[in-house]
Amino acid sequence: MLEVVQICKRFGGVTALDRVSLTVAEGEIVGLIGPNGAGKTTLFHVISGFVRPDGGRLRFAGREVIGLPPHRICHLGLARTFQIVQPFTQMSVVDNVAVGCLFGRRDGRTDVRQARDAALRLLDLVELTGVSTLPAHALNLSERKRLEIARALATGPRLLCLDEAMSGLTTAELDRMVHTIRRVHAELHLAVLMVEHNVRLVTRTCPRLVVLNYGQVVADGPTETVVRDPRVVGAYLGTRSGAGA
Amino acid sequence: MSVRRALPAVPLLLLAAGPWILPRDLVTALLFTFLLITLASNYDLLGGFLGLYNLGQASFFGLGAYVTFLLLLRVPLLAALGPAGSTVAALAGGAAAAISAVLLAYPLLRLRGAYFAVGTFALLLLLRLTVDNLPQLTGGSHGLYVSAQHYLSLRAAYLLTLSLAAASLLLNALLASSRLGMAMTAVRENELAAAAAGVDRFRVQQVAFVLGATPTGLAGAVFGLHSGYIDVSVVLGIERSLFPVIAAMIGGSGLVWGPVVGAVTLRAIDVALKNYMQLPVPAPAIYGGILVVMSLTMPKGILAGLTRAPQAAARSGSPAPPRPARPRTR
Amino acid sequence: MTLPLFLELLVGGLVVGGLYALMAFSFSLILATTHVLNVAHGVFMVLGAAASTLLVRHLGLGVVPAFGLVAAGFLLVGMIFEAVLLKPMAGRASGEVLVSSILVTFGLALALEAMLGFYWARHVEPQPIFALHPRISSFALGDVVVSGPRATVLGIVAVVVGVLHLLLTRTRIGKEARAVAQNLAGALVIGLNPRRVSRAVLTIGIAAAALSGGLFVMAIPLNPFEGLRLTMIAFTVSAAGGVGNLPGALAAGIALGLAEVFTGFWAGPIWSPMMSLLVLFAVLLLRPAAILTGQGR
Amino acid sequence: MREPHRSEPHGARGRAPAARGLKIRGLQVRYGEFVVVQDVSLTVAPGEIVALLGPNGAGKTTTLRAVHGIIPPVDGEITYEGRALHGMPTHERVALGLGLVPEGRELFPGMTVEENLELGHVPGRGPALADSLADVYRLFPLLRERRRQQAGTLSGGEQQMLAIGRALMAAPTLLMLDEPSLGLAPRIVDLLYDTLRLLGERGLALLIVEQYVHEALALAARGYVLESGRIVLHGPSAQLREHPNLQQTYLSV
Repeated sequence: MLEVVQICKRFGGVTALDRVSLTVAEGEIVGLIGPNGAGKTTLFHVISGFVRPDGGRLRFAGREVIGLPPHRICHLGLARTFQIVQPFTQMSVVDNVAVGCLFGRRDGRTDVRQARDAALRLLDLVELTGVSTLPAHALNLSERKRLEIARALATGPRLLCLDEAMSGLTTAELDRMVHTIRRVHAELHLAVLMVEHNVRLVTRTCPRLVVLNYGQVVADGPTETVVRDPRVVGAYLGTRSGAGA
Repeated sequence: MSVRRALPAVPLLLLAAGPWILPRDLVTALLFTFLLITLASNYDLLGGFLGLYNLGQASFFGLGAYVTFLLLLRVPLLAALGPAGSTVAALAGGAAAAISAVLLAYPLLRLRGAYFAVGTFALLLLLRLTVDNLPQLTGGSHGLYVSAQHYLSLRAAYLLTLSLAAASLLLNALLASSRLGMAMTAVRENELAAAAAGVDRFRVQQVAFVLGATPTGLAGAVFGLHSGYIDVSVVLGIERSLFPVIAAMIGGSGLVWGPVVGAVTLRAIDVALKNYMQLPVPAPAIYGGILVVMSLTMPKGILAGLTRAPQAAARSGSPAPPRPARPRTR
Repeated sequence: MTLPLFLELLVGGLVVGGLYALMAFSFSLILATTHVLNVAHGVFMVLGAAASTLLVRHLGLGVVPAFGLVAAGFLLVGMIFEAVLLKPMAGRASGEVLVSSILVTFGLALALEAMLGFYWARHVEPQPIFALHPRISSFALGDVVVSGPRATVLGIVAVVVGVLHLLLTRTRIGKEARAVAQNLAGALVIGLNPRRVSRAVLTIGIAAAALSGGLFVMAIPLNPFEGLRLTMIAFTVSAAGGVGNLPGALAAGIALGLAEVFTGFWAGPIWSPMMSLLVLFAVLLLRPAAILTGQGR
Repeated sequence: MREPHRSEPHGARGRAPAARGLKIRGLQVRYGEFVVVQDVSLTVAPGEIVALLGPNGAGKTTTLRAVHGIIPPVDGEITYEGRALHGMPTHERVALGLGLVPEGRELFPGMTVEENLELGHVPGRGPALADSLADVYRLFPLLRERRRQQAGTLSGGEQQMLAIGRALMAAPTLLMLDEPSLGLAPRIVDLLYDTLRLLGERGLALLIVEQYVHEALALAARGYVLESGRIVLHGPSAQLREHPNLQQTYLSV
C-alpha cells in the first residue's frame, strides 16, 4: 500500500536520508526505529508531504504522491501524528478531532454537529471521552498524545503514521498507550507505521521492524531477528562495542 | 430559533428607526460608526480568525467606490436608469471587491504574518498611485462626482450601512460555529497540524479574504453614493485602513462585539477631537499615538492569534514546524 | 536616446539607488538582528532631511556640521526609540516582536509624519519641501555634464557604505550583530549579549536613516508625507537583496534606483514610485524565502 | 568504589559535596506544564569527566540548557565554583567559565570559520585572542586550513569541531557537550573522542550528554543515567557499563 523507493534527502551538507526503501502492506503494523538523528522523523515528513525529497519514488494507494501537498496526501488516506504534539490549543478537544472529520476526506462530513458526534466516538476509542469539552491546552502530555491519534483517525486513514506516540510518557501511561494502539489497529483495520526510539515498546507492539541509522535502512524484518542483529545493537549502544554488547 | 439568539434583533430594529426619530447630526454620526463597524469586523475576520493583519482594508473600500462611480459615469445606460442604475453599480462595486480578493489571494496569501501586513499595505499604496496617475479615468486629485440623481439620501445610506454592519457582525458570529470557522481557527492555531488533518490552508484563507473584502467594497459604494464625491484621500486614505485596525484592537481582536465597542469608542474620540477640543497636535498624530500605546500596553488584543502553542514549540528546544532549511532531525 | 542623456540618467539612477541601498541596509540590519520591522524607518529618513534643511537653510549652518549634528541627534533619538518602544517587547518570541513592532512603528510613523507636516507648515514655511542646495559646481566628463551635488552625494554614499562594511566585518560589535542576525540561539550559547547588540544596531540604524535623508535632499527634494513610501522601498530593497546583506542591498538598491529613473524618463516621473511598488510585489512573489530567512543563512 | 545504585531523592546522600565545580541539586524544569526535568542532582568536580546518558526525551538536553541559563528552572539549585547561578544571564555564566556545545551546533553559517572562532572569544577573559586562536588551530589543524571558508559549507564533522573550538575560545573551565557524535560517521566519532580525551588530560572538566553509551563511558570517569526526567542510575563508568539496567533502559532485548 505504501511503497518508499530509494528516497534521498539532504539538508545542506548533511544526508538525512540515503536511499531509503521500505513498504507497508494493507493492515500491517510496522515499527520504525533507530537512534537519535537517524532520519526517522525526516522520513515521516517526506511520506506525509511536508518535506520534498531530493530523489526516489513514493507511492501510496497506487499513486505517486511526491509533490502533493500534505492535505491532499491526507485525503488519500494517510494520516500522521507529530512527535511534538501539535494540538489546536484554543479549540476544544472534540473540535480538534472534528476538524479531522470535516476536512480529512474529500467526501468528508459537512455538518458540524455530525462531525462532533463522530469525533466523540473516536475520543471514546482512545479513552479521552471525559475531557472532550476542555480546551486542548488543558490536557496533559499523555492526553495530548491520544488527541493526536484521535485527530489522525478522524481523517479516515488506511495508514496511520505515529511519530513517537509514546515518548515522554510514564510507565503506566505507556501500557495504556500500547493497548490503545493495538485496539485502534484491530478495530479500524488500518495499517500502522510507528516511529519509536524506545525499542522495548516497539518489540511489544510490532511484529516487524525497520531500523534506520545514518539515514540508511540497516535492518528490515521480523522483530525477533532484527533486535538480535549485531548492527542494530551497535547502532544503539555505540560504534565501538558492535556485537560485543 | 431561540429567544436568546433573537435578542440582538431588538436593538437592531430600534436602530433602524433612527432616521425618523433622531436628530440629523446623530444620524450622520451613527452612519459613519456603522461604516467603521463594517470595516473593523471585516478586518477582524482575517485578523481574529486567521491571525492575518490586513493593513490595506481601505483598498477594497476604495475599489468599491471607484468601480461604482466609474460605471455610473461611463456607462450611459446605468446613468439613465436612476436609482436602479445606482443599485446595479453599487453591487458591481461590491463584486469588484470580491473578485479582486479572489485574485489577490494568490500573491498575498503566499505571505505570512508580518509580510502579509506589508504586502497588503503596499497594495493600498499601489492602488493610490494608480488612481493618482490615471487622471483621465479617475479624476486624479480632483476626484469624481456623480450627478445628484444618484445621491443616496441620508435615510437610505443610514439603513444600508446599518445592514452592512449588522451583516458583517452576523457573518463573524456565524463563522465561529461553522465548518469554515473551524477550519480557520485550526489554520491559525497550527498550520502544520491543520494540513495533516486535511485542511487546505490556501483555500480556507482565500474564502475568508473574499468574505472580508465584499462588505467593505459595498460599504465603499454606499459611502461614495451618499457623499456624491470621492477622491484618493477620502476613500483610499491611510487612516481609512488604520481605523479598522485600531477599532478591532480597542475592542479586542477575535471577539464578535469587539469591533462595535472599538468603532464606537474611536468615533467618539474622533468627534470630540474635531468638534470640541483644541489640541495643539493634528488628529492623525493622536491616532498614531493611540496605536503605539495600545500595541505596547495591550498586545493581547493584537497577538491573540499569533501565540500558537508556545509550550509545544519550546518543548524540544527546536522549532515546532519542520523547517526544511535546517538539518535537525531526530 | 543619446549617449550623454543615457549617462546622465545612469548617474541619476546610481545616486538614487545608492541612497536607497544605504537606508535599506540600516532597515534590514535592524530587522535581522532585532526582528523589528521598523515601519517608521522612512519617516526617520524624512525627519533627517527636515532637520538638515532646517539647520542649513534656516539656521545657516554648513552642510558638514549640519550632518554631524543630525547624526549625533538621531543617535540619541535611536536610543530613546529603543528604550521606550522596543524594550517592552524584549523577551517576546520573534514572530510576536515582528507583528507588534509593525503596529507600534506604524502608529509612530503616522504620528511623526503628521506632526512634522503640521509644525513645519506652521512655523517654518507654508509649503513644506525639504531640500538642500549646496553650492557645488558641476563638471564635465567628455560630453557629459555631471551635477556637482549628485557627484558629491555619490561619493559620500560610497564612503558611508565602505565604513558600514568595515564596521560589520572588522569590529567586534559588527561581527556580533552579524552573528545575532544569522543565529540568535548560537549567539546566546556563546555568551553574546543580544540586548547590547540590538541597542547598538537600532541606534546606529536610525542615525543612518536620518543621515541618508539629509544626503537624499542634497540630490532630490522630499515632502513630509513620503516616509511610508520610503519604508516600502527599504523593505523592497532589503527583501530583494537578502535581509542583513550589504552587497545584496547595494545591488538591489542600485537596480531599483535605475529602474525608477528610467521608468520616469520613458513613462513620466509620476510612474517612478509605482515601479518600485511593482518591484516589491515581484520580490514578495518570487523570493518569499529570502525575506523570511535572510540570505546569509 | 561504590556499587552503582538506584538514585535516592536529593538530599538523602548525607555527604557534603565539594564547593568547587558544578553542583546541581533538585533541578526541575518545565516547558509550559510539561515537566521535562523532574528531579536531577549531579556534580562535576574541577577537571572531572562525567557522562550524562539516557534515551531520547529523558531531559538531558534540558538539563544542560538550564545549567547554561538558556531556560529558567522552576525549582532546584545550580552552583558553579561556589556561586549560585540563579537568574544569571548566559553571557555572565560564560564569563564564569561555563561553555556549551549545543545540540545542532548553532554555528553562524554565513560567517567564516575564523569569525566564528573570534566570536567565541570573550574579551578580557583567558588568553589573548591570537593565542586562543592559535591554540584551537593546534587542536584542530583542519580548522586552520578552512579558516576563510564559510561555516555553513563545512561537513558535519568539521562543523562539530568548529562548535567545540568556538566554545574553547572563551577559555571555559567546564565544557558541556550535547550529543557531540550526533549524525557523525563512526570514524569521525572516534576522532572527536580522541580530542575530548586530550582536553580532559589538560584538566578541562567535561559534562557529556550522549545517546551512544560506550564512547561516553570509555571517556568519562563517572556517569549518570536519566530516564523521564529523573536520575535512575549513577556511578563509576566501569560499573555502569556492566550494569544490567543500562541495557534495559535502551534496548531491553
